[in-house]
Amino acid sequence: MESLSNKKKQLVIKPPNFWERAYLPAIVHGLSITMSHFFKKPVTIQYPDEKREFSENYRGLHSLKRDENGAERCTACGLCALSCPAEAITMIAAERQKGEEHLYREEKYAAVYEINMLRCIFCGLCEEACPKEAIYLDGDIVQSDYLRKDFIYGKDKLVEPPLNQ
Amino acid sequence: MESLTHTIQAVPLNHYILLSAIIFSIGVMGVLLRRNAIVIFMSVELMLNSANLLLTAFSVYRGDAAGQVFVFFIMALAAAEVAVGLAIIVMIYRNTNSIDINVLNRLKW
Amino acid sequence: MELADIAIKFGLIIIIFLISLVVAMYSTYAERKIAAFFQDRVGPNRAGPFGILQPLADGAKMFMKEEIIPTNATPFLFIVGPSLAILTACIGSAVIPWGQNLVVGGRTIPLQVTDINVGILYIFGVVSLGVYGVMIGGWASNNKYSLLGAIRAASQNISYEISMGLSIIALLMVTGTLSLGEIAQQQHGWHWNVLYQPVGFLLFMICAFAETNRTPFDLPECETELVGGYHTEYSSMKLGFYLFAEYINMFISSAVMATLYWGGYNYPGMDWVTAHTGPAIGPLIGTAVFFAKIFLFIFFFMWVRWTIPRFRYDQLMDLGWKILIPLAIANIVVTGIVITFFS
Amino acid sequence: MSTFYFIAFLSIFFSILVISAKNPVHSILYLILTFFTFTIQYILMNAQFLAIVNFIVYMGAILVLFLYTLMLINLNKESEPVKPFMVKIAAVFGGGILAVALISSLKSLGVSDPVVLKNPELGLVKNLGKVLFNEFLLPFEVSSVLLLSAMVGAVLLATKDPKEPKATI
Repeated sequence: MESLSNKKKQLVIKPPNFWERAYLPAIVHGLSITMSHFFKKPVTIQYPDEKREFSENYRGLHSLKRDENGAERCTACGLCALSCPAEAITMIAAERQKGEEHLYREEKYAAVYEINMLRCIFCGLCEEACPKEAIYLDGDIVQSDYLRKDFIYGKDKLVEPPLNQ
Repeated sequence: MESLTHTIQAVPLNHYILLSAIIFSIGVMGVLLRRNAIVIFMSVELMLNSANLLLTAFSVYRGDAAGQVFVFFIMALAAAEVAVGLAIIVMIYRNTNSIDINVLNRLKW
Repeated sequence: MELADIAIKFGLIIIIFLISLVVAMYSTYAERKIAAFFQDRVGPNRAGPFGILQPLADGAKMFMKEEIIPTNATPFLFIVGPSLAILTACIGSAVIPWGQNLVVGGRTIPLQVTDINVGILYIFGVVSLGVYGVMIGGWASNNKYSLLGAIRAASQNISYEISMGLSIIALLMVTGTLSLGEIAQQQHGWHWNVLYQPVGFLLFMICAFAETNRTPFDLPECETELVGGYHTEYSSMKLGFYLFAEYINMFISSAVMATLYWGGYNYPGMDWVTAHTGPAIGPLIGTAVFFAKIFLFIFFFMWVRWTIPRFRYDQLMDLGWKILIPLAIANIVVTGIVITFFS
Repeated sequence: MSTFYFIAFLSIFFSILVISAKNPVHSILYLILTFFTFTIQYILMNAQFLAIVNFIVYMGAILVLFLYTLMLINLNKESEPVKPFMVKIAAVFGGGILAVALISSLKSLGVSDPVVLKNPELGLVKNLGKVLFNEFLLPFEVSSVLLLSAMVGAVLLATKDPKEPKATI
């Protein structure tokens, strides 16, 4: 059958001549190729010591943001948990008491906010769902650990450190 | 190495012959005792080697290099023998699935 | 023989053993580092500056590992195997001339343990014994992969010994002596044997690769086909012995190649240097040159390892029997004709 | 002097082990040791060339071939059925008779002269080579033909018959 694109090339394999069958030139060529790599700069990086820069829209570890006064933005509306396709986010809401205005921005806040990092697929839908701009995936790579329960990150790991410190 | 060889040379020729005779007899016993063709073959090698040792001793005793040259020939012969003999043993094993020489007493198939 | 001579000889033996062990140790480091460079990586760099303590860490790890002897193995032979491998690897260094005679305080110290006049044959015999370590270990493990590795090692070594011997015969026709010390002396200045025996050198080198089980010919232990080959069942320091024996073999065969074909401790302008530095320092410079050549060969071994892929088994046998042996015989014939008619 | 007797004892000891070891692989390993003692004997007689050739040819090639074949065939331990007890007795008796006959005939000769190395150059390569290539040139060439024919014969014997592909090993 005729080929449709006419791009097919007929390959003719010639039997190798004596010089080619001796394989020595091929071996020397191969040796020269590896030797050229010997002097090249290593493409690897020393990971824990030096880190490669992430791209702008890289989605890493979550962080719960604070506002300009240092109060937590999250109001425990639950939209992020709702939007999460992996169901990695759970939270328990609580009411703000008197004298806690500097800690929480609105009257309702998340007393418990947990993300299971083993479930999370880092899709970024929670970031988009959040009406208060409280959660961003702007962190680092999730650290390795030994136990499954240690991958459930609570507020202690997620909330941004206070501003003036 | 020379100083080593000068010190030990006081062994009577008889004892070399004795050693070779004993090892030769052990080789004969091996041939008679065992049924594994390869072990029998090895006993034959043992006998050949005792002859080699004796030839070398004679050569040194007489101060004549011909004995050692003969040992060289025996080694060439042994190499040839082993090559052919082991090929035969492998062939026998392929045909009978055993290298027991008692299976071979018929010599016809 | 005086006591002082014996002491010097003893010291020389100790030093050579130490050097070959240290070189083998750092060959493992060099192998990893050079492999990394060839693959655009960095290589071990955690233990000490540039990872220079890595061999010590490896050795410590080997010692700490659990010693396992499989239930169905033959325990005695299982231990004899690696011991034999490292023994045969070590004793090859006895006849290699490491340098010219050193004159210190009016005493002449030969930098060669013993100059027996069948030196090459001795090396050859030691190399041919090396296969026993592999075979005994592979058989005693009572494992099919080990046994296959052992059988491969045996047939490979026997096949390549033939062409190795034939290539040496052509060299002996040129040099006219079997003593390594004399061969090294004859190549004074620029008269290196590789200029007279290039084909012989090529054959010898290929066979050296095969005899040391280095990469294009590492079929006895090829991990992609045979798990680990003859040392599948080995662990701890016994495995370490096998790996170590390979590197010592590589060191010794590099030294033999440098002695037989690349002039040993000779280098151009040697007389001038020796006359200016005196008889105590001059030979040591020669020894340093010799070691530089050895390291170049070791580097070449590693370079080839990361360039040429492993042979298939039938290709290996074809190369040995159908190409190398006829080539070696042709080399002998041509050498004989040249010697008869042109000298 | 006592070195000889020690080594001789070792050779006899190991050669007895060769024929009495149950496992054929063990008996090959004992044979290697026996040949090694022979090599030492050659060195003691200053037959350097023979010592090295014994090393290379016997220990390095022939016994490796034996070991190779044995591993290739891969016999189980029980595959060698023992001979009847009477046959064993008869074999040992026959071998013993031979040894006794040889030894007693040797005894009647009386003590001979010690083996003294008159010419220390005797076993060196140079000397042997001269003898080999002058007096024994024809046998040498004939032995090369022997080796060649043995090689061809071995290859011919061991290759599988192409008409019978069912041969298995």
